[in-house]
Amino acid sequence: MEEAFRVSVSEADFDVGAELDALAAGRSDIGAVASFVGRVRGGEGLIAMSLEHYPAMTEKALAGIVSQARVRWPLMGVRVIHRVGRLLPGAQIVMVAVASGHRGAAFEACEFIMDFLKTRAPFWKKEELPGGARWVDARESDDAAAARWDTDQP
Amino acid sequence: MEEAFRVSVSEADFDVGAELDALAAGRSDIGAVASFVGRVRGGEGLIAMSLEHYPAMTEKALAGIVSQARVRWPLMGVRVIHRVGRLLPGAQIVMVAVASGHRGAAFEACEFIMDFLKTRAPFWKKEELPGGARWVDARESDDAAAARWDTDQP
Amino acid sequence: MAVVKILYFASLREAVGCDQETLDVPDEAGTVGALRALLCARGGDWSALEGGRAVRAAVNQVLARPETVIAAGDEVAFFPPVTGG
Amino acid sequence: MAVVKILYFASLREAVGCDQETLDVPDEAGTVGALRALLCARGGDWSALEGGRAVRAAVNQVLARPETVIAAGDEVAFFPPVTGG
Repeated sequence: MEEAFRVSVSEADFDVGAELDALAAGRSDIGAVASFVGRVRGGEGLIAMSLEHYPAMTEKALAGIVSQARVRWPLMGVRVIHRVGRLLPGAQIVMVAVASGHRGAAFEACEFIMDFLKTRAPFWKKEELPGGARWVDARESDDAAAARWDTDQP
Repeated sequence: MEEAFRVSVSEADFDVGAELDALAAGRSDIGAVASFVGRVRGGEGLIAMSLEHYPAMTEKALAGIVSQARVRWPLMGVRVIHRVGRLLPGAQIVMVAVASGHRGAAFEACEFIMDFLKTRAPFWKKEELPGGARWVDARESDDAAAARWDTDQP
Repeated sequence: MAVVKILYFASLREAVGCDQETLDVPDEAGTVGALRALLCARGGDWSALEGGRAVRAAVNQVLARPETVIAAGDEVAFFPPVTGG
Repeated sequence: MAVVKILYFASLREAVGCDQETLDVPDEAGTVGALRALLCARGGDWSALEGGRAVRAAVNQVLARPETVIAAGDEVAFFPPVTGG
Protein backbone atom coordinates (compact mmCIF):
# COMPACT_ATOMS: atom_id res chain seq x y z
CA MET A 1 0.00 0.00 0.00
CA GLU A 2 1.63 3.22 -1.10
CA GLU A 3 2.33 6.27 1.04
CA ALA A 4 -1.04 7.99 0.60
CA PHE A 5 -2.90 4.90 1.87
CA ARG A 6 -1.78 3.94 5.35
CA VAL A 7 -3.13 1.93 8.26
CA SER A 8 -1.59 1.49 11.68
CA VAL A 9 -2.27 0.14 15.14
CA SER A 10 -0.61 1.60 18.19
CA GLU A 11 -0.90 2.23 21.90
CA ALA A 12 0.08 5.88 21.42
CA ASP A 13 -2.45 8.63 20.88
CA PHE A 14 -2.65 10.28 17.46
CA ASP A 15 -2.82 13.88 16.24
CA VAL A 16 -5.80 14.19 13.90
CA GLY A 17 -4.81 17.61 12.60
CA ALA A 18 -1.31 16.43 11.68
CA GLU A 19 -2.70 13.34 9.97
CA LEU A 20 -5.19 15.37 7.94
CA ASP A 21 -2.47 17.84 6.95
CA ALA A 22 -0.23 14.96 5.85
CA LEU A 23 -3.00 13.51 3.66
CA ALA A 24 -3.38 16.72 1.68
CA ALA A 25 0.17 18.09 1.90
CA GLY A 26 1.53 19.41 -1.37
CA ARG A 27 -1.49 18.27 -3.38
CA SER A 28 -4.09 20.36 -5.15
CA ASP A 29 -6.13 17.51 -6.66
CA ILE A 30 -7.93 16.78 -3.37
CA GLY A 31 -11.29 18.54 -3.16
CA ALA A 32 -12.69 16.74 -0.13
CA VAL A 33 -11.44 15.15 3.07
CA ALA A 34 -13.97 13.33 5.24
CA SER A 35 -12.87 12.02 8.58
CA PHE A 36 -14.12 10.25 11.65
CA VAL A 37 -12.76 10.04 15.17
CA GLY A 38 -14.17 7.55 17.68
CA ARG A 39 -13.71 8.24 21.38
CA VAL A 40 -14.23 6.37 24.66
CA ARG A 41 -17.60 7.47 26.01
CA GLY A 42 -17.91 7.75 29.75
CA GLY A 43 -21.00 6.91 31.78
CA GLU A 44 -22.22 4.00 33.94
CA GLY A 45 -19.14 4.63 36.09
CA LEU A 46 -16.77 3.56 33.32
CA ILE A 47 -13.21 3.64 34.65
CA ALA A 48 -11.38 2.61 31.49
CA MET A 49 -11.74 0.71 28.24
CA SER A 50 -9.14 -1.86 27.23
CA LEU A 51 -8.68 -2.84 23.62
CA GLU A 52 -7.29 -6.25 22.73
CA HIS A 53 -6.43 -7.19 19.16
CA TYR A 54 -4.98 -9.99 17.04
CA PRO A 55 -1.64 -8.44 16.13
CA ALA A 56 -0.76 -10.61 13.13
CA MET A 57 -4.16 -9.98 11.56
CA THR A 58 -5.05 -6.41 12.47
CA GLU A 59 -3.16 -4.31 9.95
CA LYS A 60 -3.82 -6.89 7.24
CA ALA A 61 -7.56 -6.63 7.92
CA LEU A 62 -7.49 -2.83 7.92
CA ALA A 63 -5.47 -2.72 4.70
CA GLY A 64 -7.97 -5.13 3.12
CA ILE A 65 -10.87 -2.86 4.05
CA VAL A 66 -9.08 0.15 2.57
CA SER A 67 -8.43 -1.82 -0.64
CA GLN A 68 -12.13 -2.65 -0.90
CA ALA A 69 -12.99 1.02 -0.50
CA ARG A 70 -10.56 1.92 -3.30
CA VAL A 71 -12.33 -0.50 -5.63
CA ARG A 72 -15.64 1.26 -4.96
CA TRP A 73 -14.62 4.93 -4.97
CA PRO A 74 -11.89 7.03 -6.64
CA LEU A 75 -9.80 7.85 -3.57
CA MET A 76 -6.62 9.92 -3.33
CA GLY A 77 -5.55 8.99 0.18
CA VAL A 78 -6.75 7.12 3.25
CA ARG A 79 -5.42 7.11 6.80
CA VAL A 80 -6.64 4.61 9.40
CA ILE A 81 -5.28 4.53 12.95
CA HIS A 82 -6.63 2.31 15.69
CA ARG A 83 -5.37 2.34 19.25
CA VAL A 84 -5.02 -0.68 21.52
CA GLY A 85 -4.37 -1.00 25.25
CA ARG A 86 -6.04 0.75 28.17
CA LEU A 87 -7.85 4.00 27.36
CA LEU A 88 -9.62 6.45 29.68
CA PRO A 89 -13.02 8.07 29.04
CA GLY A 90 -12.66 10.85 26.47
CA ALA A 91 -9.60 9.24 24.85
CA GLN A 92 -9.40 8.83 21.09
CA ILE A 93 -9.79 5.21 19.91
CA VAL A 94 -9.86 5.31 16.14
CA MET A 95 -9.55 7.70 13.23
CA VAL A 96 -10.41 7.22 9.57
CA ALA A 97 -9.69 9.96 7.06
CA VAL A 98 -10.44 9.78 3.35
CA ALA A 99 -9.33 12.18 0.63
CA SER A 100 -11.07 12.33 -2.73
CA GLY A 101 -11.93 14.72 -5.52
CA HIS A 102 -15.53 15.15 -4.35
CA ARG A 103 -17.41 15.02 -1.09
CA GLY A 104 -19.80 12.18 -1.94
CA ALA A 105 -16.98 9.67 -2.44
CA ALA A 106 -15.08 10.92 0.61
CA PHE A 107 -18.09 10.64 2.94
CA GLU A 108 -19.23 7.26 1.64
CA ALA A 109 -15.78 5.68 1.73
CA CYS A 110 -15.18 6.99 5.25
CA GLU A 111 -18.45 5.47 6.47
CA PHE A 112 -17.77 2.24 4.60
CA ILE A 113 -14.35 1.87 6.21
CA MET A 114 -15.78 2.54 9.69
CA ASP A 115 -18.66 0.08 9.15
CA PHE A 116 -16.29 -2.65 7.98
CA LEU A 117 -13.73 -1.89 10.66
CA LYS A 118 -16.45 -2.33 13.28
CA THR A 119 -17.46 -5.75 11.95
CA ARG A 120 -14.32 -7.22 10.32
CA ALA A 121 -11.21 -5.93 12.10
CA PRO A 122 -10.05 -8.05 15.06
CA PHE A 123 -10.41 -5.68 18.01
CA TRP A 124 -12.27 -6.39 21.24
CA LYS A 125 -13.27 -3.90 23.92
CA LYS A 126 -13.38 -4.67 27.62
CA GLU A 127 -14.90 -2.18 30.02
CA GLU A 128 -13.53 -1.59 33.50
CA LEU A 129 -16.50 -0.78 35.73
CA PRO A 130 -16.77 -0.28 39.49
CA GLY A 131 -18.16 -3.82 39.80
CA GLY A 132 -15.46 -5.44 37.66
CA ALA A 133 -14.49 -5.91 34.03
CA ARG A 134 -16.90 -6.79 31.23
CA TRP A 135 -16.39 -7.59 27.56
CA VAL A 136 -18.44 -5.34 25.30
CA ASP A 137 -21.06 -7.19 23.25
CA ALA A 138 -21.14 -6.79 19.50
CA ARG A 139 -24.11 -4.72 18.36
CA GLU A 140 -26.57 -5.87 15.73
CA SER A 141 -26.77 -2.28 14.48
CA ASP A 142 -23.10 -2.55 13.47
CA ASP A 143 -23.80 -5.68 11.43
CA ALA A 144 -26.72 -3.90 9.80
CA ALA A 145 -24.54 -0.89 9.01
CA ALA A 146 -21.96 -3.11 7.30
CA ALA A 147 -24.60 -5.16 5.48
CA ARG A 148 -26.04 -2.10 3.70
CA TRP A 149 -22.88 -1.95 1.56
CA ASP A 150 -23.53 -5.44 0.16
CA THR A 151 -26.22 -4.17 -2.18
CA ASP A 152 -25.66 -0.44 -2.07
CA GLN A 153 -23.03 -0.15 -4.81
CA PRO A 154 -22.05 3.47 -5.36
CA MET B 1 -26.25 29.45 19.75
CA GLU B 2 -24.23 28.23 22.69
CA GLU B 3 -20.48 27.63 22.79
CA ALA B 4 -20.50 24.03 21.51
CA PHE B 5 -22.40 25.06 18.35
CA ARG B 6 -20.49 27.70 16.39
CA VAL B 7 -20.41 29.00 12.85
CA SER B 8 -18.07 31.57 11.38
CA VAL B 9 -16.97 33.15 8.13
CA SER B 10 -13.49 34.52 7.69
CA GLU B 11 -10.72 35.26 5.22
CA ALA B 12 -8.18 33.57 7.48
CA ASP B 13 -7.29 29.89 7.19
CA PHE B 14 -8.41 27.53 9.95
CA ASP B 15 -6.69 24.78 11.96
CA VAL B 16 -8.84 21.66 11.70
CA GLY B 17 -6.97 19.79 14.44
CA ALA B 18 -7.41 22.66 16.91
CA GLU B 19 -11.10 22.95 16.05
CA LEU B 20 -11.69 19.22 16.53
CA ASP B 21 -9.81 19.29 19.84
CA ALA B 22 -11.93 22.24 21.00
CA LEU B 23 -15.16 20.39 20.16
CA ALA B 24 -14.28 17.45 22.39
CA ALA B 25 -12.15 19.20 25.04
CA GLY B 26 -12.96 18.18 28.59
CA ARG B 27 -15.92 16.03 27.57
CA SER B 28 -16.31 12.28 27.83
CA ASP B 29 -19.89 12.03 26.50
CA ILE B 30 -18.78 12.38 22.87
CA GLY B 31 -18.33 9.02 21.18
CA ALA B 32 -18.04 10.21 17.60
CA VAL B 33 -16.75 13.22 15.68
CA ALA B 34 -17.34 13.31 11.94
CA SER B 35 -15.80 16.09 9.93
CA PHE B 36 -15.42 17.36 6.43
CA VAL B 37 -12.90 19.72 4.86
CA GLY B 38 -13.44 21.13 1.37
CA ARG B 39 -10.42 22.36 -0.57
CA VAL B 40 -9.76 24.29 -3.78
CA ARG B 41 -9.05 21.72 -6.48
CA GLY B 42 -6.51 22.67 -9.10
CA GLY B 43 -6.67 21.72 -12.76
CA GLU B 44 -7.70 23.40 -16.04
CA GLY B 45 -4.98 25.97 -15.27
CA LEU B 46 -6.86 27.31 -12.25
CA ILE B 47 -4.94 30.24 -10.82
CA ALA B 48 -7.20 31.04 -7.87
CA MET B 49 -10.75 30.79 -6.60
CA SER B 50 -12.49 33.84 -5.15
CA LEU B 51 -15.39 33.47 -2.78
CA GLU B 52 -17.99 36.21 -2.51
CA HIS B 53 -20.72 36.10 0.13
CA TYR B 54 -23.67 38.07 1.49
CA PRO B 55 -22.21 39.16 4.83
CA ALA B 56 -25.43 40.03 6.64
CA MET B 57 -26.98 36.70 5.72
CA THR B 58 -24.11 34.20 5.78
CA GLU B 59 -23.73 33.37 9.47
CA LYS B 60 -27.50 33.52 9.93
CA ALA B 61 -27.93 30.96 7.14
CA LEU B 62 -25.23 28.68 8.54
CA ALA B 63 -26.66 28.89 12.06
CA GLY B 64 -30.09 28.03 10.64
CA ILE B 65 -28.71 24.93 8.94
CA VAL B 66 -27.04 23.83 12.18
CA SER B 67 -30.32 24.35 14.05
CA GLN B 68 -32.13 22.13 11.53
CA ALA B 69 -29.50 19.43 12.02
CA ARG B 70 -30.00 19.61 15.79
CA VAL B 71 -33.73 18.98 15.35
CA ARG B 72 -32.98 15.81 13.39
CA TRP B 73 -30.08 14.30 15.36
CA PRO B 74 -28.92 14.36 19.00
CA LEU B 75 -25.76 16.44 18.58
CA MET B 76 -23.25 17.51 21.23
CA GLY B 77 -21.33 20.08 19.23
CA VAL B 78 -21.00 21.49 15.72
CA ARG B 79 -18.34 23.71 14.19
CA VAL B 80 -18.76 25.29 10.76
CA ILE B 81 -16.13 27.56 9.23
CA HIS B 82 -16.32 28.95 5.71
CA ARG B 83 -13.62 31.08 4.15
CA VAL B 84 -14.19 34.00 1.76
CA GLY B 85 -11.82 35.98 -0.42
CA ARG B 86 -9.16 34.77 -2.84
CA LEU B 87 -7.89 31.21 -2.32
CA LEU B 88 -5.16 29.31 -4.15
CA PRO B 89 -5.38 25.68 -5.34
CA GLY B 90 -4.97 23.33 -2.39
CA ALA B 91 -6.31 25.89 0.11
CA GLN B 92 -8.97 24.93 2.62
CA ILE B 93 -12.41 26.45 1.86
CA VAL B 94 -14.80 25.00 4.39
CA MET B 95 -14.92 22.73 7.40
CA VAL B 96 -17.87 21.10 9.13
CA ALA B 97 -17.34 19.03 12.28
CA VAL B 98 -20.09 17.29 14.21
CA ALA B 99 -19.83 15.64 17.63
CA SER B 100 -22.40 13.11 18.80
CA GLY B 101 -22.75 10.03 20.98
CA HIS B 102 -22.70 7.66 18.01
CA ARG B 103 -21.21 7.58 14.56
CA GLY B 104 -24.44 7.30 12.57
CA ALA B 105 -25.75 10.65 13.82
CA ALA B 106 -22.36 12.33 13.45
CA PHE B 107 -21.89 11.20 9.84
CA GLU B 108 -25.45 11.98 8.76
CA ALA B 109 -25.54 15.41 10.37
CA CYS B 110 -22.16 16.30 8.86
CA GLU B 111 -23.37 15.35 5.38
CA PHE B 112 -26.68 17.13 5.92
CA ILE B 113 -24.94 20.36 6.92
CA MET B 114 -22.62 20.18 3.90
CA ASP B 115 -25.50 19.45 1.52
CA PHE B 116 -27.53 22.37 2.86
CA LEU B 117 -24.55 24.69 2.99
CA LYS B 118 -23.92 23.96 -0.69
CA THR B 119 -27.48 24.86 -1.67
CA ARG B 120 -28.71 27.38 0.94
CA ALA B 121 -25.76 29.44 2.23
CA PRO B 122 -25.01 32.62 0.23
CA PHE B 123 -21.52 31.97 -1.14
CA TRP B 124 -20.46 32.24 -4.77
CA LYS B 125 -17.24 30.98 -6.34
CA LYS B 126 -15.42 32.69 -9.17
CA GLU B 127 -12.52 30.96 -10.89
CA GLU B 128 -9.47 32.80 -12.13
CA LEU B 129 -8.30 31.01 -15.26
CA PRO B 130 -5.58 31.86 -17.79
CA GLY B 131 -8.30 33.13 -20.17
CA GLY B 132 -10.08 35.27 -17.57
CA ALA B 133 -12.46 34.96 -14.65
CA ARG B 134 -15.58 32.80 -14.65
CA TRP B 135 -18.37 32.33 -12.13
CA VAL B 136 -18.83 28.71 -11.14
CA ASP B 137 -22.22 27.24 -12.12
CA ALA B 138 -24.40 25.60 -9.49
CA ARG B 139 -24.51 21.84 -9.93
CA GLU B 140 -27.72 19.85 -10.16
CA SER B 141 -26.05 17.07 -8.17
CA ASP B 142 -25.84 19.45 -5.22
CA ASP B 143 -29.58 20.14 -5.40
CA ALA B 144 -30.20 16.40 -5.57
CA ALA B 145 -27.96 15.83 -2.55
CA ALA B 146 -29.91 18.39 -0.53
CA ALA B 147 -33.28 17.11 -1.75
CA ARG B 148 -32.69 13.60 -0.39
CA TRP B 149 -33.06 14.96 3.15
CA ASP B 150 -36.63 16.13 2.40
CA THR B 151 -38.00 12.61 2.70
CA ASP B 152 -35.12 10.77 4.32
CA GLN B 153 -35.97 11.46 7.95
CA PRO B 154 -33.50 9.74 10.28
CA MET C 1 -45.56 52.36 -1.42
CA ALA C 2 -42.71 50.68 0.50
CA VAL C 3 -39.11 51.83 0.56
CA VAL C 4 -36.84 48.79 0.44
CA LYS C 5 -33.13 48.20 0.08
CA ILE C 6 -32.23 45.87 -2.78
CA LEU C 7 -28.90 44.00 -2.99
CA TYR C 8 -27.37 42.10 -5.91
CA PHE C 9 -24.62 39.48 -5.67
CA ALA C 10 -22.08 37.60 -7.76
CA SER C 11 -22.77 37.14 -11.49
CA LEU C 12 -26.12 38.93 -11.16
CA ARG C 13 -24.43 41.94 -9.54
CA GLU C 14 -21.99 42.06 -12.44
CA ALA C 15 -24.76 41.62 -15.03
CA VAL C 16 -26.96 44.46 -13.77
CA GLY C 17 -23.95 46.61 -12.87
CA CYS C 18 -25.32 47.45 -9.42
CA ASP C 19 -24.35 46.38 -5.89
CA GLN C 20 -27.34 47.85 -4.11
CA GLU C 21 -30.07 50.42 -4.43
CA THR C 22 -32.93 51.89 -2.41
CA LEU C 23 -36.26 51.75 -4.18
CA ASP C 24 -39.77 52.96 -3.47
CA VAL C 25 -41.72 49.87 -4.46
CA PRO C 26 -45.34 50.43 -5.64
CA ASP C 27 -47.99 48.37 -3.85
CA GLU C 28 -48.64 46.23 -6.91
CA ALA C 29 -44.99 45.01 -6.77
CA GLY C 30 -45.29 43.94 -3.13
CA THR C 31 -43.94 40.42 -3.52
CA VAL C 32 -40.49 39.11 -4.43
CA GLY C 33 -41.76 37.84 -7.78
CA ALA C 34 -43.50 41.11 -8.66
CA LEU C 35 -40.48 43.17 -7.63
CA ARG C 36 -38.27 41.00 -9.81
CA ALA C 37 -40.59 41.57 -12.78
CA LEU C 38 -40.57 45.32 -12.10
CA LEU C 39 -36.75 45.42 -12.09
CA CYS C 40 -36.52 43.23 -15.18
CA ALA C 41 -38.88 45.63 -17.01
CA ARG C 42 -36.12 48.25 -16.85
CA GLY C 43 -34.73 46.39 -19.87
CA GLY C 44 -31.11 46.28 -21.03
CA ASP C 45 -28.78 44.67 -18.46
CA TRP C 46 -31.76 44.14 -16.18
CA SER C 47 -33.00 41.33 -18.40
CA ALA C 48 -30.61 39.20 -16.31
CA LEU C 49 -33.63 39.02 -13.98
CA GLU C 50 -35.90 37.49 -16.65
CA GLY C 51 -38.18 34.65 -15.62
CA GLY C 52 -36.21 31.99 -17.43
CA ARG C 53 -32.96 32.78 -15.58
CA ALA C 54 -32.00 30.96 -12.36
CA VAL C 55 -32.32 33.74 -9.82
CA ARG C 56 -32.68 33.24 -6.07
CA ALA C 57 -33.89 35.81 -3.55
CA ALA C 58 -33.77 36.51 0.15
CA VAL C 59 -35.87 38.88 2.25
CA ASN C 60 -34.25 40.14 5.43
CA GLN C 61 -31.45 37.60 4.96
CA VAL C 62 -33.78 34.60 4.74
CA LEU C 63 -34.29 32.65 1.49
CA ALA C 64 -37.58 33.73 -0.07
CA ARG C 65 -40.04 32.53 -2.68
CA PRO C 66 -41.68 34.56 -5.48
CA GLU C 67 -44.82 34.88 -3.35
CA THR C 68 -42.96 36.18 -0.28
CA VAL C 69 -44.44 39.58 0.69
CA ILE C 70 -42.22 42.65 0.91
CA ALA C 71 -42.81 45.38 3.53
CA ALA C 72 -41.35 48.85 4.05
CA GLY C 73 -37.83 48.70 5.45
CA ASP C 74 -37.12 45.20 4.18
CA GLU C 75 -33.78 44.18 2.73
CA VAL C 76 -34.34 42.21 -0.47
CA ALA C 77 -31.47 40.40 -2.19
CA PHE C 78 -31.28 38.81 -5.64
CA PHE C 79 -28.49 36.41 -6.59
CA PRO C 80 -27.67 33.35 -8.70
CA PRO C 81 -27.87 29.82 -7.21
CA VAL C 82 -25.23 29.55 -4.51
CA THR C 83 -21.94 27.71 -5.11
CA GLY C 84 -20.13 27.68 -1.77
CA GLY C 85 -18.74 24.73 0.17
CA MET D 1 -3.08 -35.24 9.95
CA ALA D 2 -2.18 -31.54 9.87
CA VAL D 3 -0.32 -29.66 12.57
CA VAL D 4 -1.89 -26.23 13.03
CA LYS D 5 -1.48 -23.37 15.47
CA ILE D 6 -4.72 -22.31 17.14
CA LEU D 7 -5.20 -18.90 18.76
CA TYR D 8 -8.01 -17.69 21.04
CA PHE D 9 -8.92 -14.08 21.73
CA ALA D 10 -10.87 -11.87 24.11
CA SER D 11 -13.82 -13.40 26.01
CA LEU D 12 -13.30 -16.74 24.25
CA ARG D 13 -9.65 -16.82 25.33
CA GLU D 14 -10.74 -16.20 28.91
CA ALA D 15 -13.52 -18.81 28.72
CA VAL D 16 -11.34 -21.64 27.44
CA GLY D 17 -8.38 -20.54 29.55
CA CYS D 18 -5.94 -20.78 26.66
CA ASP D 19 -4.11 -18.18 24.52
CA GLN D 20 -2.78 -20.56 21.91
CA GLU D 21 -1.95 -24.18 21.27
CA THR D 22 -0.42 -26.39 18.59
CA LEU D 23 -2.62 -29.28 17.56
CA ASP D 24 -2.33 -32.25 15.24
CA VAL D 25 -5.71 -32.10 13.54
CA PRO D 26 -7.11 -35.39 12.18
CA ASP D 27 -8.17 -35.37 8.52
CA GLU D 28 -11.86 -35.60 9.40
CA ALA D 29 -11.56 -32.25 11.24
CA GLY D 30 -10.04 -30.51 8.22
CA THR D 31 -12.38 -27.51 8.10
CA VAL D 32 -12.90 -24.61 10.47
CA GLY D 33 -16.34 -25.91 11.46
CA ALA D 34 -15.12 -29.46 12.08
CA LEU D 35 -12.14 -28.21 14.09
CA ARG D 36 -14.45 -26.10 16.20
CA ALA D 37 -16.64 -29.14 16.90
CA LEU D 38 -13.55 -31.18 17.81
CA LEU D 39 -12.39 -28.54 20.28
CA CYS D 40 -15.88 -28.13 21.73
CA ALA D 41 -16.04 -31.90 22.30
CA ARG D 42 -13.31 -31.53 24.93
CA GLY D 43 -16.17 -30.45 27.19
CA GLY D 44 -15.94 -28.26 30.29
CA ASP D 45 -14.76 -24.72 29.49
CA TRP D 46 -14.51 -25.68 25.82
CA SER D 47 -18.28 -25.64 25.53
CA ALA D 48 -17.73 -21.90 24.91
CA LEU D 49 -17.22 -23.09 21.31
CA GLU D 50 -20.68 -24.70 21.10
CA GLY D 51 -22.66 -24.23 17.91
CA GLY D 52 -25.15 -21.83 19.45
CA ARG D 53 -22.46 -19.38 20.60
CA ALA D 54 -21.38 -16.46 18.42
CA VAL D 55 -17.85 -17.46 17.49
CA ARG D 56 -15.88 -16.09 14.56
CA ALA D 57 -12.78 -17.62 12.99
CA ALA D 58 -9.83 -16.64 10.83
CA VAL D 59 -7.40 -18.84 8.90
CA ASN D 60 -4.00 -17.33 8.27
CA GLN D 61 -5.30 -13.96 9.49
CA VAL D 62 -8.22 -13.85 7.06
CA LEU D 63 -11.85 -14.18 8.21
CA ALA D 64 -13.03 -17.72 7.52
CA ARG D 65 -16.29 -19.64 7.24
CA PRO D 66 -17.15 -23.03 8.78
CA GLU D 67 -16.43 -24.70 5.43
CA THR D 68 -12.98 -23.09 5.04
CA VAL D 69 -10.38 -25.86 4.64
CA ILE D 70 -7.43 -26.11 7.03
CA ALA D 71 -3.98 -27.25 5.87
CA ALA D 72 -0.79 -28.16 7.71
CA GLY D 73 1.03 -25.10 9.00
CA ASP D 74 -2.07 -22.90 9.06
CA GLU D 75 -2.76 -20.44 11.82
CA VAL D 76 -6.39 -20.76 12.91
CA ALA D 77 -7.96 -18.23 15.29
CA PHE D 78 -11.27 -18.34 17.16
CA PHE D 79 -12.78 -15.26 18.75
CA PRO D 80 -16.08 -13.56 19.59
CA PRO D 81 -17.66 -11.03 17.20
CA VAL D 82 -15.35 -8.02 17.01
CA THR D 83 -16.12 -4.78 18.89
CA GLY D 84 -13.45 -2.31 17.79
CA GLY D 85 -13.88 1.16 16.33
